[in-house]
Amino acid sequence: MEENFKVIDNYLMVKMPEEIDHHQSAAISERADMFIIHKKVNNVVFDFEKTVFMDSSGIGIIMGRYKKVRCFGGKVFAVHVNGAIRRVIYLSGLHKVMDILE
Amino acid sequence: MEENFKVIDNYLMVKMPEEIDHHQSAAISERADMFIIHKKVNNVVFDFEKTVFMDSSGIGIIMGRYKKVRCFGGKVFAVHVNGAIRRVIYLSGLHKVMDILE
Amino acid sequence: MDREMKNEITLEFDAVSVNEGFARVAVAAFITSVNPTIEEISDVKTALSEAVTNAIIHGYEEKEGKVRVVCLLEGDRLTVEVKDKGKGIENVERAMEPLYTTKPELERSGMGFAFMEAFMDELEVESAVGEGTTVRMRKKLGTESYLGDEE
Amino acid sequence: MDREMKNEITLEFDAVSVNEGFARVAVAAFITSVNPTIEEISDVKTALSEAVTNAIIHGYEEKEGKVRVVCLLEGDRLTVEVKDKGKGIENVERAMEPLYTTKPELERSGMGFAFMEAFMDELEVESAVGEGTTVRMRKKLGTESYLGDEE
Ligand SMILES: Nc1ncnc2c1ncn2[C@@H]1O[C@H](COP(=O)(O)OP(=O)(O)O)[C@@H](O)[C@H]1O
Ligand SMILES: Nc1ncnc2c1ncn2[C@@H]1O[C@H](COP(=O)(O)OP(=O)(O)O)[C@@H](O)[C@H]1O
Repeated sequence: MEENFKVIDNYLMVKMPEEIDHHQSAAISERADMFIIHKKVNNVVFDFEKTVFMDSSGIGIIMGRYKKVRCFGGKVFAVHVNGAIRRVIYLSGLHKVMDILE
Repeated sequence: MEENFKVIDNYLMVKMPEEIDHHQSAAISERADMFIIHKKVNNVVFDFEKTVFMDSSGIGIIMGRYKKVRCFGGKVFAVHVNGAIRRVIYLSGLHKVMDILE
Repeated sequence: MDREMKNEITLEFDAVSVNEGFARVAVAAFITSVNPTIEEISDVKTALSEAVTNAIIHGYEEKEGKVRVVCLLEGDRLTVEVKDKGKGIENVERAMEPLYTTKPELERSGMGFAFMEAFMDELEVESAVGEGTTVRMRKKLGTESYLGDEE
Repeated sequence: MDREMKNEITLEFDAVSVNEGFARVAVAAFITSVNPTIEEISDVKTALSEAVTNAIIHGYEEKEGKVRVVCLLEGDRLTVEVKDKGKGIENVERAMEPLYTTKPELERSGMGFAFMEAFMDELEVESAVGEGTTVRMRKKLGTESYLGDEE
């Protein structure tokens, strides 16, 4: 799991798994928070390149991190957002708090 | 299904499906027999290039065609035989009646 | 397959999160016989995942229990029923409101029922406190095949 | 996953051949949690396919009926039970002989039980005429992981 987290300057890059559901979501959130708190990163970039499935557990991961970083003026980004993931993001309204980079 | 059967000279080439089980086996056998009887082919070549799964229903297809063509001195061949298919063929003893071309 | 052919499967499994993925794959495999579009498969998987996750974390609150999924295909019409014998829901109407969740501490977004509604054609929820919850969803599959069909 | 964790799933489905593929995919998805080798997955799928096909063509003779598959993982030890309430087997010992088949007209090879024995570690068959048949198979999975394990 460690290799899916990387800090670049002030940004935490999170490589999201193939399937994002409740089974893995708590582990991803905890790991990300460790970096946010101990490495003092301000921004989080979620990379969906490998992801083929995401249910509302993914919304929880993203919203949770957003709430953590915005207190220090941080932001949340998404990259490599494909069809199925895009629908889930727009349906939930997440695109209003997150920058989606094409 | 039609595109999976092709006659070249005296040989019927049968492209086997991805999964060979009881669900499809009768249809494959019937179709092959139509060619054997009406186009008077003597030999049958089973091509396992696409095949990732075969249970004992596949043995039935091959043995059945073998019994039909051997009366006229015909033969049965297998090409593109990969790991899982090879095990099923050897375990059943089919390699004794069929030429496996590497 | 015969257009009006009926086919039914039942899955019953332990209420543990590792089985969420299993249930999605099983139901996706079941519906392939009617040639759904990739988007439809994704819709069904998402809705199912929401209902199964709810049974595990809300119904049984991650304690022991069995989740039952019944899938029925009547021609290209799919019905999926997800049932638990967990704690039940006091106020179903309120529970179905978007963003409503009783487990914010688990980072639940309250979007589960909203997703089931969005990704399926119909959604019904029956629940009784102390007895459990049944979610029933319906969807017509393979809608793209209309063009080439003679019906 | 905990090495000695238990996890059980049950599939119940209509005895029609289109469900043979569904059952294989579902059971393969269930066992992935213990990281089986590709060969082990293939072994389990083949053995399961034989047992499910037998229930459909011999047990129910392609008439209506339900097939039940119960899979239990205890750590990396898999038990698969395939049950039908069909016609049953008069002489189980003879039925299990390689090449013995009562349906040569369907091009059955009589290799079904032989394959189940070859691809799984253990095989038990219980049957009663007029009541049905239960096939129980066991296999230890992920045997390759021993090397890297500290047990
Ligand atoms: N199977 C269930 N058993 C008990 N309560 C449930 C069940 N499903 C949903 N609920 C209740 O309905 C609420 C809303 O559900 P949902 O829209 O899926 O959002 P979330 O799962 O994110 O909380 C849950 O927080 C829970 O209180
Ligand atoms: N579930 C079952 N119900 C009734 N009879 C069965 C069942 N499974 C197997 N048999 C009997 O045992 C015989 C041998 O089975 P098997 O070794 O699988 O070969 P095959 O399926 O090719 O006939 C079958 O031909 C059938 O008579």
